[in-house]
Amino acid sequence: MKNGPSIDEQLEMYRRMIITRRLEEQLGDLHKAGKTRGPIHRCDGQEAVGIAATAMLSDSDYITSTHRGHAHYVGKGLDVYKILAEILGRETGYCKGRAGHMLVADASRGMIGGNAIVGASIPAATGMALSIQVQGRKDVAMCFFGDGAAQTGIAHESMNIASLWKLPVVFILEHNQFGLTVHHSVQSVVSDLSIRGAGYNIPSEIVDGNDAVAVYRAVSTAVDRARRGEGPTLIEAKTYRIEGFSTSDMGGYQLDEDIKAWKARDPIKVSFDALKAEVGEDKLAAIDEAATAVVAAAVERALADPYPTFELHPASAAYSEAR
Amino acid sequence: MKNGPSIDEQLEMYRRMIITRRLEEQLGDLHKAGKTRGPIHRCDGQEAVGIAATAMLSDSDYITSTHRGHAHYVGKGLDVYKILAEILGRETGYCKGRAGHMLVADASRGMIGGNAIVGASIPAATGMALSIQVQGRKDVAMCFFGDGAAQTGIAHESMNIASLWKLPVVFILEHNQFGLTVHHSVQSVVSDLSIRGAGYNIPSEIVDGNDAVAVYRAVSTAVDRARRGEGPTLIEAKTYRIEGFSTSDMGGYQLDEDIKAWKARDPIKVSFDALKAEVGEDKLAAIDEAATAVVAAAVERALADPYPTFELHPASAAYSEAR
Amino acid sequence: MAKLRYAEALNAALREEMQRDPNVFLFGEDIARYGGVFKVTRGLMEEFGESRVRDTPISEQTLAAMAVTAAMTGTRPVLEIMYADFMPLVLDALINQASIYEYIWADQVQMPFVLRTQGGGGAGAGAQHSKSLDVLIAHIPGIKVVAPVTPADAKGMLKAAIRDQQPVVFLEHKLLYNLRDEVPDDEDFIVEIGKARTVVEGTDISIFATSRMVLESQKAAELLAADGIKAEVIDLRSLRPLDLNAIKASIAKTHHAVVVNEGWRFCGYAAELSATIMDHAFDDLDAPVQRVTLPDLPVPYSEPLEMAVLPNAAKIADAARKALA
Amino acid sequence: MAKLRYAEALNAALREEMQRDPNVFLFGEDIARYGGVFKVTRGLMEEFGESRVRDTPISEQTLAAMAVTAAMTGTRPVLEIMYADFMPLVLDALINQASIYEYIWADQVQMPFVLRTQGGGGAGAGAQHSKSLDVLIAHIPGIKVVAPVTPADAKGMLKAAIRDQQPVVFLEHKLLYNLRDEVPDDEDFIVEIGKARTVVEGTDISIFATSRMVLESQKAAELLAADGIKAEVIDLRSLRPLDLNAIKASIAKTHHAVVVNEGWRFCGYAAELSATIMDHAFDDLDAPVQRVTLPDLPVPYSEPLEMAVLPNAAKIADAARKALA
Ligand SMILES: Cc1ncc(C[n+]2csc(CCOP(=O)(O)OP(=O)(O)O)c2C)c(N)n1
Ligand SMILES: Cc1ncc(C[n+]2csc(CCOP(=O)(O)OP(=O)(O)O)c2C)c(N)n1
Ligand SMILES: [Mg+2]
Ligand SMILES: [Mg+2]
Repeated sequence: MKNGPSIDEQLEMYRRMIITRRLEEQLGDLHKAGKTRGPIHRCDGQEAVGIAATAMLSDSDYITSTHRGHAHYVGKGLDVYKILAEILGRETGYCKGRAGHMLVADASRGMIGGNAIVGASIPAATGMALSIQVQGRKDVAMCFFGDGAAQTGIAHESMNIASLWKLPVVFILEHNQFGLTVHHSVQSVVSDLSIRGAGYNIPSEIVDGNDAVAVYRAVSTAVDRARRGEGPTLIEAKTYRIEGFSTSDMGGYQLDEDIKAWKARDPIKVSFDALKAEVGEDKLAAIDEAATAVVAAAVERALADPYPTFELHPASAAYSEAR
Repeated sequence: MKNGPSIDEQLEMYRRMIITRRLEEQLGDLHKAGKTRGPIHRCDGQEAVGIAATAMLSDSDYITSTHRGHAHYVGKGLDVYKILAEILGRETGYCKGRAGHMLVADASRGMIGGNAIVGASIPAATGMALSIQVQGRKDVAMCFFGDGAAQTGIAHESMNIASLWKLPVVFILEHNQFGLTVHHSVQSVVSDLSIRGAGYNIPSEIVDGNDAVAVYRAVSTAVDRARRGEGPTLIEAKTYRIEGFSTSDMGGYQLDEDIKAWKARDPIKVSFDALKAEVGEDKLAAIDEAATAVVAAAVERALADPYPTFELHPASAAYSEAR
Repeated sequence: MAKLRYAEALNAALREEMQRDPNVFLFGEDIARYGGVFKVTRGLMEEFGESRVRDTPISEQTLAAMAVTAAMTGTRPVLEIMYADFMPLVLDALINQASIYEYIWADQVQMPFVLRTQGGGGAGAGAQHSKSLDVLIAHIPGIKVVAPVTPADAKGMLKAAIRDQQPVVFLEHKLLYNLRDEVPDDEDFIVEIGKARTVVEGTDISIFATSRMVLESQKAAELLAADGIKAEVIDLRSLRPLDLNAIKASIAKTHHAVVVNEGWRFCGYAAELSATIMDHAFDDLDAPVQRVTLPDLPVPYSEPLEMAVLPNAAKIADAARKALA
Repeated sequence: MAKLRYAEALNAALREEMQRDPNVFLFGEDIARYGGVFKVTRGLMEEFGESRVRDTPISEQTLAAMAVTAAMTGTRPVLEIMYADFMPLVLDALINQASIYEYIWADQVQMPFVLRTQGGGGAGAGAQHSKSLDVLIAHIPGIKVVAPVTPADAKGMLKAAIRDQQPVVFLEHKLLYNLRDEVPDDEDFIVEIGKARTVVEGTDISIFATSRMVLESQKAAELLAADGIKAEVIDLRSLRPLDLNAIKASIAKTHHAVVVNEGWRFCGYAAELSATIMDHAFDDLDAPVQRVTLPDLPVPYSEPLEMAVLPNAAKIADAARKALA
C-alpha cells in the first residue's frame, strides 16, 4: 500500500484510538463524580486526527498541542496512567500535578506540550522547526490547532514565516466545526480554511479526519516533505466534536442531526469497518478489551496516588538572594 | 469617463500630489538642517496612492494611516501648514506638538490618524467600520498599510472579521517593495499579497499605484461597494519608496536601477503626462508653482510658531484626587 | 432592591445601558448565541439583536483595537475578553492606542469603551487561566481599571464604566459570579469610579484589598477580631484612579497597613499600594506595610498546590499580626 | 581592553558567543542584511551566514513565541525587538509561555533565549516609540530582566544572558548606543546577572537607578556634592532578579533613598523598589523613599514637552534634597 500504513500500523492506531476514547469516557465519569478540577476538553469523535497524524513520528520529532490534546498525547506515545495522574493533579503525573489537563508535556517524547492559549501551538511548533533547521537536524515539528485557532493572528504570522524559511513544520488544522460554542460560520465566511495556504504558497490538503488511514497518508506525505527540507504543509482534517466543548459546556448549540450523522462516521467505527475484513472482528474486540482494561487500571492507580506538596521554585524568584 | 475622476478631480489630485512632494522635500531639508526630531518617513514616489485613494471620501468617512502618512493627510484634506507645525512640534500643530510626525490626526476631517505601530491602522479602520455599521451610517473607513504590515497577525484577524461582518472598510495595501530595509521577498514568499483576500472571501485587485487615475477607479469601486453594505475590498497598489525608509536610513539596500526605473514612472510625471493633453502644460506648471508656494509659506510660518508649554493631563492621572 | 447573583447584576447593567443608549453594543467570544461562558450576557442577543450583541472569532488583539476606534467614532463598545490571562493580547490596543490618543491628539477624541474580563485562581484552571494581571493595566495612563466585589458594585460600576468618557477595564473574578446580594434596581444607580468602599471599620490596622481578596480580608478581620484586633477593611474597587484620600484617612487612624492583591508580588499592584503609602502616609506609619500576594511563580493546577499559593484570610491575618507585632 | 561604543560592545558579545556556541543564532527585523537599525548586529550575517542571522517579517508575537520553543529544543536564540514599545506584542509569549514551563512542567525543559530590545525617551520618537515598559516584564516569574548602562556591562551581561539557562529580557536604551568606554576583551568576561553595581559611593543618601537614569543619577550626585551631600549611586543593572542585599546594605549606611526609573510612576518599576525598601529596610529609613519617574501620561513629541516629562539629574537631586529635608 503506497505510503502505508501497514496493517500492524493500522491496528496500533486502532488501539490508541480506543485508549483515547476510554480515557475520555473515564474523564467524563470522573468529572461527574467531582474528581477532576476545571473543565475537561474531550476529543471523542476526533481521535483519528491526533492518533494517525502522529503515528509516523519518532521521539525526536516534536508536537505541540491544544486544550483538547488527549489524542495527541496518546499518539505521541505518552503513558495513559501518567496522563491521568497529571489530570488528577497527582505527584506521579507527567508534571507532578502542576500542569493539569490542558498543559501536559513529556519532553522525552517530544510532546511539548499542551497549550491553553488558543493558537499558541502554531508558533510553538514553528519555533521548534526553526530550531531543528538551525541545528541541521532531520526532525520535524507538528502543531495541532482548531478551526477557531485558525482565526488568530499568530496562525497567519507562523505560516508566512514557515513558508519563507522552508521550515520543517506540519500544520494540522482539526476542523471540528466549532470554536467553543460558536459555529465556524460565525467565525469566518470561509469554511475550507486550507484555502489560506495559497496566501503563503504552502501546499494544503483537505482530508477526512475521521478516517485514520486517510489522515496517516496525507500527513506522511507532509512529514516526508518537511524532512526533505521542502517546507511546511497545511492539512485540514474535517471532523466533529461529539461530546461538546468541555465538561462544563451547557450544550444546546450542536444540532442533533449533526451529532447523529457524525456518530455514524465515528473514527473508531470507520477503522473497525476497514480492518475487520483484514484481521477479523475478534482480533479487534481483543484489542478493545485490552485497551479498555489498561485505561481502567490507570484510573484506579492514579486515583490512589498522592497529591504533591507545595514548594517554592527558586528559578521563578524575584530577588537574587532567593535563587 | 466611467467611475471618474473628472478632469477637475484629476487636477486637484495633481495639486495635492505636488503639495505632498514639496512637503517631503522641505522635510528632507529641514531634517538636514537639524530642525526636525526623530526620523521622518517620506513618501516620495507613492503620493498617487494616498492622494487618489482618499479623493472620493468625505469628512464623515474615516481613514487610518501609518508612519508614512503625509499623502494620506493631504488627501484627506488636512492643511499643510498645520501638518508642518505638528511635525515641527509647535503649539499650532494639529495636536499641539504632542503627536509629532507619525501620529498626526484631525478628527474633524475623519483622519484619525497616523499610527507608528506597524499594522495597527488595519484593525483601527475595521473598528471604525464596525462603529459605522452599528450606527447604521453610510460612511466608510479606509486603512493604509504597507507590504511589511501585511505580515502582521492583526492584518489577518481584521480581514477575517471585516468579511464576516461585511464591514464598510477598504483595505489599501501600499506595496512599496520594502518593509523598513528588508525587501518584500525576505518577508514573504508571496509577492502579490492580494492573493490573501481569497482566504477571507474578500475581493481584491492589484493596481498601478503610480497612476492616480487607476488608483481612484479601483478604490471608488471598493468604496461604493462598502457603502452599499457589501463588505470590504482589498486593493494592492504597487509602488516604490524613492527616498528610502526614513531620513535616518543609511541606504544601500535599494538598487540604483530600481530607483531609476521607478523614477521614470514617478506618479507626478504619470499624471502630468496624462493631463497635459487635456489642459496644457502651462496650467499644470501654474498648479505646481502655486502648490510649491503654499508649502514654502507653510514652512516659514510654522517655523516661526511657538513651542507648547508642558501641562499635566488630568485624565491620565493615577489618583482620583488629581482628576 | 432584589437579590441578584453577581453575574445577573452585570447582565442587568448591560441590559439597562443598552436600553438607554442605542450606541452601546457588545462583542466577544461566545457572548451572543450562548450568552457568555460565565453567563453574563444571557438573553441580550435575543433582546437587542445580532448587530448589537456579536459573537466574534478568536482574535483578541484585533477586537481590542477595534473597540478603541469604534469608541472614537460614536459608539460605546463593551468587549468581553474571556480570561484576564489573555490581557497580553490586548495590551497593544491599550498601551499604544487607547492610552495615548486623548492626550496626544490634544483632546480631539475620547474613547468610551469598556473591556470586561475575569481573572484569578481557585478554580483549577491552570497557569494560563488563573492569573490576575491587573497591574499590567493599572500601569497605563488614561485607562481606568475597576474591580467590584459585591453584586451592587458590579452593577453600579459597570453602568458607570459604560457611561464614562474614558476607556475602562472592568475586572471580574471567576469565583464571584455566583455571589448573591441586594442590588438596587434604579436605572440610574451608579457607583462612582475612583472611590473606595469601607467594608469593615476599625482602628488598629487598615487592610486595603482588591477584587476577591476583599472577601478574604473580611474573613481575616473576623479572625483578628477574635484576638481583639480591630481591623479596618477597605475595598479599593477602583484600581485606577486610586482613592488616595481613603488610604490616607484610614492610615491616619490605624497607623498600620496590610495590602492584599491576588497578583504576583514583585512589581504587582500591591507594590504600588505599598509605594503609595510610602509616598503619602510614611509619617503616619508605625510599622512597615505588609504585602499579601501570590508568590512569584505560575499558578499550579493541583488543588493543594493552588491553595498553597493563593492569598487567603489566614495569610492576611498573619500579615496583620506581623505588622502589629 | 579597548574603548568601544555600547553598540559595538553588544556586537562583540554576540560575535564571541556565536563563535563559541553554534547553537546561538539571531533573528529580528532588519538585523541581518542591514545590520540592525541601531547597528548592533552589523557584520554578523556576513560572518555567520543567513541561517544563524535572520531578517524576519514584522510578526513580533510569533517571533517571540518561536524564541521560546526554539530555546526549548536545543538552540539559544537571540531575538531583537526593535522598540520596547512593542513589548505588549511579545507579552503572551513571555507571560503565558516562557514564564510557566520550567515550573509547570516540573523542570523538564529550560528556555535559554535572549530577547533584546531598546526603550526610553529623549529622541523625539513620539508616544509609540519612547516608552520604558520594563515593569511589564519584571513582573513575570521565571524571566530575568537586565538593563546595563556601561559598554562593559553591555558586553558582559549580554554574554551572561546568552549563557543563562533561563529567558533573559535584555533592555537597551536608544540614547546609550554611542556611549564609549573601556570594554574587556577576554572572551569569558561575564557580568553576573543579579548583582548591582555601586557607581558612586556615598553616606548621606542612596540613589537606586536603572538604565540611562544611572547616568542622570551620577550627574545628580555631582549636583548634590556641590551642596555637600554625599550621595551613593547604585546601578541596579539586574531588574529581576533584584540584588536585595545591595539595597539593604546601602540604606543601612545612608538611611535615605531615592529610586529612579524612566517608566511611568503608577505601578512602575520604581514602585517595586519603594515597596522592596518598605519590606526590607523600613527600620533603617529616616524619611520616605522618593520616587523619580516619568509622570503618568504618554510621552509627548515636541522637544520642550518631552524634556519636561523625562526624569533628569535636576529632578533626582531635588528628590534627594526633599528626602533629606
Ligand atoms: C487566546 C484565547 N482566547 C480564547 C480562549 C478561550 N477558548 C478556549 S478553547 C476556545 C475555542 C477554540 O476553538 P478551536 O480552536 O476550534 O478548538 P476546539 O475547542 O474546537 O477543539 C476558546 C475560545 C483561549 N483559551 N485562548
Ligand atoms: C509592530 C512594529 N514593529 C516594527 C516596527 C518598526 N518599523 C517601523 S516601519 C517598519 C517597516 C514597515 O514596512 P511597511 O509596512 O511595508 O511600510 P513602509 O515603511 O514600507 O511604508 C518597521 C519594521 C514598528 N513600528 N511597529
Ligand atoms: Mg474547533
Ligand atoms: Mg513597504
